Amino acid sequence: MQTRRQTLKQSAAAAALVAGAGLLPQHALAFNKAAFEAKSLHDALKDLGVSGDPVASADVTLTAPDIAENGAVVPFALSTKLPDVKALVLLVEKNPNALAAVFQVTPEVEPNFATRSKMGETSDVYAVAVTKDGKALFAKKEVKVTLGGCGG
Amino acid sequence: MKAHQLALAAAALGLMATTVAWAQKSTTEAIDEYREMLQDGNPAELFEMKGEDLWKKARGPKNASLEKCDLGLGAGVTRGAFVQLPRYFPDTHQVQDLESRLVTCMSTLQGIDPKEVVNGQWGKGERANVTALATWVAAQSKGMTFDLPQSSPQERIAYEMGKRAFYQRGGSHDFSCATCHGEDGKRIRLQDLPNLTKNPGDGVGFAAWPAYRVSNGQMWTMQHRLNDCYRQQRFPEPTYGSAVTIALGVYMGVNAKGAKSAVPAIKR
Amino acid sequence: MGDPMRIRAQAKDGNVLVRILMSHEMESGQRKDSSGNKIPAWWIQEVTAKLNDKPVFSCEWGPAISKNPFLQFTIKGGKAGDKVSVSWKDSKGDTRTDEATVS
Amino acid sequence: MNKSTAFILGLAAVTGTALVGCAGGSGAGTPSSAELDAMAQKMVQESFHDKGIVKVKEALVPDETLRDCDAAAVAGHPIAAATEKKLEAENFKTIQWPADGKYLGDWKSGEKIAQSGKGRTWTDKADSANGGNCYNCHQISKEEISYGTIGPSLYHYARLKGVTDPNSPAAQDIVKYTWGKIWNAKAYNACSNMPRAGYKGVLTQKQVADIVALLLDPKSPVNQ
Repeated sequence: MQTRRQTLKQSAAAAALVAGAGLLPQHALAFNKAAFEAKSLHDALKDLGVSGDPVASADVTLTAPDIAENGAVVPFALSTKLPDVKALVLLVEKNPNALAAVFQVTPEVEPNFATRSKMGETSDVYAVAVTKDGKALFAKKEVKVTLGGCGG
Repeated sequence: MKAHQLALAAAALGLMATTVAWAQKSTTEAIDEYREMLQDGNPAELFEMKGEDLWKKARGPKNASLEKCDLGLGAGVTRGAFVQLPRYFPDTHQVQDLESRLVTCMSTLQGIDPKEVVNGQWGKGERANVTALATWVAAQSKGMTFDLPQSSPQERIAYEMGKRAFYQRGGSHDFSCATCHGEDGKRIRLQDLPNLTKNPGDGVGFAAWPAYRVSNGQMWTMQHRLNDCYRQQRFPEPTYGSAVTIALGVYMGVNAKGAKSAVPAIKR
Repeated sequence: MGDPMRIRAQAKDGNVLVRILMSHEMESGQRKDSSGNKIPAWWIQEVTAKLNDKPVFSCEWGPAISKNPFLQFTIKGGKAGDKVSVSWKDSKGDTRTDEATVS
Repeated sequence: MNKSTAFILGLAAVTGTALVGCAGGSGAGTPSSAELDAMAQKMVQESFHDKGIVKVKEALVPDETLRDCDAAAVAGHPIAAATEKKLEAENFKTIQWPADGKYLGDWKSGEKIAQSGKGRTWTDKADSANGGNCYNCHQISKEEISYGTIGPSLYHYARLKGVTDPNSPAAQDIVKYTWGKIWNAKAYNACSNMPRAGYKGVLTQKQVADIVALLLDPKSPVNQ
């Protein structure tokens, strides 16, 4: 198992490598079929042009319920205080495809968005701020999904 | 180190009984929080918009709108009509609820065949139109209190028949409406069950439908709510607008007297 | 082209708070019909918004977004009387645009 | 669909019944309770139609236990003690005891049956396995927090009933009661809300044995 320190070191190195090689996609955040079809959190972020592992940040906020009475509709709000963010991304780790939404942070809007997503089961949910230089900073929260009564 | 872990484990065990009780309470609180988060931005508003449009638009073989429809308070009066339904209508000689009355208006004013609704499917065709219309009409009474008339003998008899239907058990599981909705403070799984033999409070029970169901993204009227209750009761299907659905509406609606209408609500 | 959106745009502290409800199935592609066949995914992929004809917002969605989607964002600047127009495009290429006046 | 009911959009409570006399609101009086009972019966029979595996004829068949108990509930008083005893005795006679003499099955399978609320609705298939619906109304194992409260908690059932070893002779009365209660709850409480799962053919003997094990097996999470 890696320590956080090691992970951080490695991701920084990886970021430097990718950026250095000029591989950072120009329009990584235009509609991105590969990212939305990726199974894992990691692959989805990679397809969005993120290099290295995401890092937890107190400057990213995810508002979500502790328990969702029904996984069909789970309300989320994402916001950030970080500068130079180009997108806020919503990911549900255990959904068949982790990526749920990508909000572009333009100069004309506040970096603060809300929507509702389906959740197949109890899972960690991530709000990820993707910076202009391809770094990912995140907040996460576990949301429990309960089933309804009567078996139907 | 080991001793320390053991002490922690023992402490955890000691706390078990209280944690269980606490976890249960906090589950309920968390679910209340979830419900609260859904209140703003209820997709029922989409159905309200569609219903208002359907009310005002000329439609059907007679190419007429529903603006002359009498929902009990005079032709075209929508505000306040919902909190007094079901009620007796002299023109049809029947006690009618909101949906069955809308079907009557669609038939008489627009020439639309009631069969299209009665034999239709939920969420499709004219039955979906009645749902949207009912959502819009009901929303015109938001915040008003339920006060169903009981002045005519028909309405009083409907109440008594509704009460009997409410308590009548049957099907493979011996369930009636009262099995789940006859007492205060009961739950099925984690769902609170309103006591419908009396006023269960503002915005719950009869005073909450039509409501948007998040589980399937559908708008449900009271007709749809009753239909699915009977399905889960293992009863046969109640016919749309049939006498038993109206009688139950009168029984629950009269019991809900004084409850504030929260319609259209958003529900699990 | 789908049913109309419900758009509420309110001026607040020098900004415009936009709340939108869209009428869409948002079929996940995970569900099966009664005969056991997978129902194909069908969802809104892109939502864009303009303030007085100037593009200000865009987002991309996967089919995980809930049926009859809700969306909220805040436009910097703007005032009562301004026009907010919102467009979506779904995975079948269907589009819809609706407009609201900031109140 | 029954054609004659298809177009009743509303409730003609007065016309079309024996009560035409008071249609004008002349104050001829309200019908008697017995007349209302008969009217409600007729209304219910006419308001439903067959759908899927659920047939009006079977679902709304007259049943003495339900009729007497429901009438008492409508009237708002408990059922008469003598009637209660008689109904309980009749229901008791319907209990089928395990053919192989084994009351306790597999608690793990019992937990699955207790969790399932499936079966016997008009959207279910005739051959689908029926669930016991137990958690809808009862707390059972501690791990499942999504439980109902219509029935009493069954957590620590064995201890509550004073059973340490379900195979001991001392436990036999409780073991039999538990089986019988699941088979036909009305044998022990005539007006119980609980279904008569065995009597109505919802659960099989094996399923009942598995639920008995869930409640009484010392290894079951219920008794931890």
